[in-house]
Amino acid sequence: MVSLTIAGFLTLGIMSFVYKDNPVYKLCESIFIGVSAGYYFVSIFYQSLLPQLTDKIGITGELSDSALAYYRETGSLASPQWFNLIAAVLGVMMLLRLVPKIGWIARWPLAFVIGSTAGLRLIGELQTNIMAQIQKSILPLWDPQYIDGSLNMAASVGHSLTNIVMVAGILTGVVYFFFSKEHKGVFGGTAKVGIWFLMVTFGAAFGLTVMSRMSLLIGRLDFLLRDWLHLLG
Amino acid sequence: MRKLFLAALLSTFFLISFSFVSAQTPPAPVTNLTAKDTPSDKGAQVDLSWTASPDEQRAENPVIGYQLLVALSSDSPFVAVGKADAGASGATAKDGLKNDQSYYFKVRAYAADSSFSESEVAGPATPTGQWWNTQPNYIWIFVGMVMLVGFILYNIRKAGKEELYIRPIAGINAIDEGIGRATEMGKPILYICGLGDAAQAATIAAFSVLGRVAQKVAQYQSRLIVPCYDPIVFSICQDVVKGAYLNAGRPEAYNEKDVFFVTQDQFPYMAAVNGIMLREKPATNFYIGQFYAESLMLAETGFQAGSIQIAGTDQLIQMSFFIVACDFTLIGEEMYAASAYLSKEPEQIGSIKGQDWGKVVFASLSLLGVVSALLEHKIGFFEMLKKVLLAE
Amino acid sequence: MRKEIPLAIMLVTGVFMAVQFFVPHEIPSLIYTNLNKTVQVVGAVALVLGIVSILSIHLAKIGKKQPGFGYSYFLIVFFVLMASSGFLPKSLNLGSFLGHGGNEEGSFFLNMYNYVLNPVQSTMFALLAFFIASAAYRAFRARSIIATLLLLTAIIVMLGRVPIGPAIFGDWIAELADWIMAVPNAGAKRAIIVGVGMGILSLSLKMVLGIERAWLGGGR
Amino acid sequence: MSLPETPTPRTGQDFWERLAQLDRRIIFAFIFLALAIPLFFTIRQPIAVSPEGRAYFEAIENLPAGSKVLLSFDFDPPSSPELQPMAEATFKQLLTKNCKLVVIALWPQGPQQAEKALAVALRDPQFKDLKLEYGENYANLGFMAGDEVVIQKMNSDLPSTFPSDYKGNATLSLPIMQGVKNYKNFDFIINFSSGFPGTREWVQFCVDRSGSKMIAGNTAVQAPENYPYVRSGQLKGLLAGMKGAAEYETVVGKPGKGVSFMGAQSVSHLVVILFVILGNIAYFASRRKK
Repeated sequence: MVSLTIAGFLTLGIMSFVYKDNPVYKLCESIFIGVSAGYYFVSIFYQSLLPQLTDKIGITGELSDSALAYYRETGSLASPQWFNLIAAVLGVMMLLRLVPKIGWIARWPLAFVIGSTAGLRLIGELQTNIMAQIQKSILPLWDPQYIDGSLNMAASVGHSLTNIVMVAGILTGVVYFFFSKEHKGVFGGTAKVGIWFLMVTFGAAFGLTVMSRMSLLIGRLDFLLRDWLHLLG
Repeated sequence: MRKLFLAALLSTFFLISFSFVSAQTPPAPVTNLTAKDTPSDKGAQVDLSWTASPDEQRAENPVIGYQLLVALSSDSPFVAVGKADAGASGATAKDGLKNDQSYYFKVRAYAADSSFSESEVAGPATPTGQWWNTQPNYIWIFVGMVMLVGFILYNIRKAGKEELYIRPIAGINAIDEGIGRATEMGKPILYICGLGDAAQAATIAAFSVLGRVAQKVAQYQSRLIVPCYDPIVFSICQDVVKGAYLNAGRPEAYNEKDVFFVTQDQFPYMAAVNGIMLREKPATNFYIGQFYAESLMLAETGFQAGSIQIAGTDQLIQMSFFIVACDFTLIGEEMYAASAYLSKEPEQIGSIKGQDWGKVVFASLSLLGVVSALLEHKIGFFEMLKKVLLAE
Repeated sequence: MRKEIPLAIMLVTGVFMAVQFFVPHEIPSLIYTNLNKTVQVVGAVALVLGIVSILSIHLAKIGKKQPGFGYSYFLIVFFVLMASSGFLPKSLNLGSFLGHGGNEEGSFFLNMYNYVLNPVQSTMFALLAFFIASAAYRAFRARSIIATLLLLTAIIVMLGRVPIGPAIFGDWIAELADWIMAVPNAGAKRAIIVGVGMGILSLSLKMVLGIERAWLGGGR
Repeated sequence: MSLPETPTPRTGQDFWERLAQLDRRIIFAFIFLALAIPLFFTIRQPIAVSPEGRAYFEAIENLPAGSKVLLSFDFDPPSSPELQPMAEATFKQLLTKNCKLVVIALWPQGPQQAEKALAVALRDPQFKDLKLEYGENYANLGFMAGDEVVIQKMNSDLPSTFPSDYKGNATLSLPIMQGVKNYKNFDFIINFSSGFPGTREWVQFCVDRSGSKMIAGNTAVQAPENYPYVRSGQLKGLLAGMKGAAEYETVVGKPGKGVSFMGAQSVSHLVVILFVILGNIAYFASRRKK
């Protein structure tokens, strides 16, 4: 019950922010940041540092994510220890940032982390976004629909129109993002149509999100009014 | 009555004898069994293929499944290494196989009553891991990579020799105006690198825009506040801002405490940034990088604080919030182009040109596809014409 | 040397990660899994640096008695409380309200997470319901063609999503919302995705090749 | 890209100009009331039931009385406004059919969500006389880390995957778990999910491999990705977000949280739209003056 009250007051304290910045919000903010930083400090120790260096999740002794991934990949649990050593050494190099004179050595682990991730994303982007989009963008402008073996005009025109609008959206949008040519004349006009399509996309994304944001506030109100204050049945 | 009894007796006898007989007729074995090392794999797997037993179709006691058997030589005892359902004409044997060891295989066809028959021995097959994936989709991705990387590298080289044209990017002016406004008003600039990690392209773009902003701020002697979400991004931001002050010739003006870490937790981080906005009242806010749900909260609080806001992200949904609530938004690729443009290095300009070539290929492939799909449907097209013209 | 070695490390790891995608053999995939290990360890150490940063800023704030320094006490106290409680032995009992040590079910650490961090997090997130409304009011004005398009699609999609929309206007509004989502929206989205894809590819490439060096600080 | 300039506030404005730059706190107050007031009433609005939602209801309705059902709670508190109403209504429908319920979770905070939903269902007056007992009629086996590997492991040996329940009892000591070895011992599986691991993993690693029958409840964002599974028959039904919960409650004929939440949604959407219209009227009126 006490814990519910604490949660209730914190909820109200944060909500008071929409009225104006005030001491209660400032207090909640400081507690919030302190608790969160402490929480991440502990959890990163138990969930990243310890398990990655020992391959086990700290106290429970369950397999860590990477050990699990390795297990899925190879079916065995053994993971060569010298990888752990490399990780530990790079970790120590990172820590050397705190020493002003040799702080530059921290760029080595940074290069390692950023380089490996960037290499991975290079391929990932190509595979999931560029190549996949090409396949999806090849659409027939005339798409006849057959119902019971005979051509159905209404359905065919509907489907074709859909495809034409889609292809137009793709091509004009690509023109808008083309940087080698100034947006003038026919090219500029096409880019303008591209902007219109982009605006429709942004409007749709905005409209679609309203519902999920309202859901979140409904959830908080439900907590305040039902769980805490018992005003709802 | 007696007739009935006799009939019952007879039918019982027939039923018994029938099932007895069928139990003694095991199904026909699979034929044409072949065993081959699985292509494009990490090894320790062998692909088996066969022609299914014709008795899968028979009404009585059909084949219900297959068992894969393996042995080290064709005459040593075979052990099970997996199974396949009826209807399958192949399977991959992998349980316990080792690389660079020859194996022999047999397939057992099982009938519903557990009777079975074995195929001829296939093999030897030696599983090995391959060093290059030759599956078609991997080849296509490789071709795509070589082409795009080629475009970009070619243009980067070309940019080193001659000047390439890039149309003016509207965001550049907005960025400079934002810095100017802060200087005039004597208020700080707030720079948010987003919630992405340091290797995300959007964050990398944020670093280069930050470098530019910090250098101008150092020249104009205003103040730059950079609260960070990711600890690695925080480390790099410190280096970037410090380096920019050094470049501007004012290393002593760099205040380490203005580039700081908050917490790696979306909403506590937001709580802190909200507080900074309302208390410091920055003249200009930059939001460049990867953003999630917090985008709208940033933009609305910044508006309330009276700041000019310039945003750039590659997150589709968040673009819509930035467009609605910020003064200027760099949409997706515009952000990358702006960051390259700001560096003023010819190589960077060349890379934008390379990207454009990629888009031309994308657009022409898509157009080509449309045309070929149209030709394929030409019969339908003519039918439509006929319908319209002859009013059928 | 301070820049060459990091750039070399970046080239080697970046090219390896890109190429390993095409290599099915198990040795690269083994290295790949273990590279991720290093990424996590370095990230964890970086967090320690971050914590040092935030604590030193608030300690300095208290030291100089800057405005609002009183709140810094709360921040530091709650950080220390939370961080140390996670390392307390499980056997330590702080009473039925606070819970026990350790970081499992019923511990002080998890209670703090459930009753302090969680509600505040959900509430911050929920504030977006207010902000989405005020942003819509402020920006959705039919000032130009593009602003009108933005406003109209947003309203149609909103109406199509809740039951009251079709109840007032008829089912066509829900169908129109679905069509907007499926057709013009999807088309323009693809253009954005392809553009972003090219940008990411080219930036990652420049990064790996050492052309993009903003992250090293200090320009050239 | 930028939208045209927002007019800057000036002194000496007339009514329309002030309306065009309304203090946003007035909007905040209206949104607050638009969401809070409908929670006290059940607003009657026609809720069109999607085929997927109806299939969800019918799948449970067609279960033989006393069936054993496995429910997986794969979400955390932020998604609870969307998923909790459907979980509560599902528990109620299952209990009226006298089903035996075994709850597990692949997300750390799933078990708490399940406890909350169960408590709401058990408080319902219609189950008062049934004397439903923990361990006999329902059980909560808690959370297990390992994502889709857990789903796979349960297919071969469920009790060893969840050796003890949420309260620390040995799983095998619970009467409801007697004779339970794997998915084959359950008549039905229900999954509530808001991401990974979730419905997609359940379909891939449980339904596809064990042939179990399954239905699912998803958040509105996640649902489109799983609709194809309903069409292919791998899922027998699917509820999508708050609207899905409202649809389900409508079919069951017992309006609950979902319907009341949906009422709040409709009112708040209308309020946003009315404000946008008001803003435009004010904008054009103040512009005509100049």
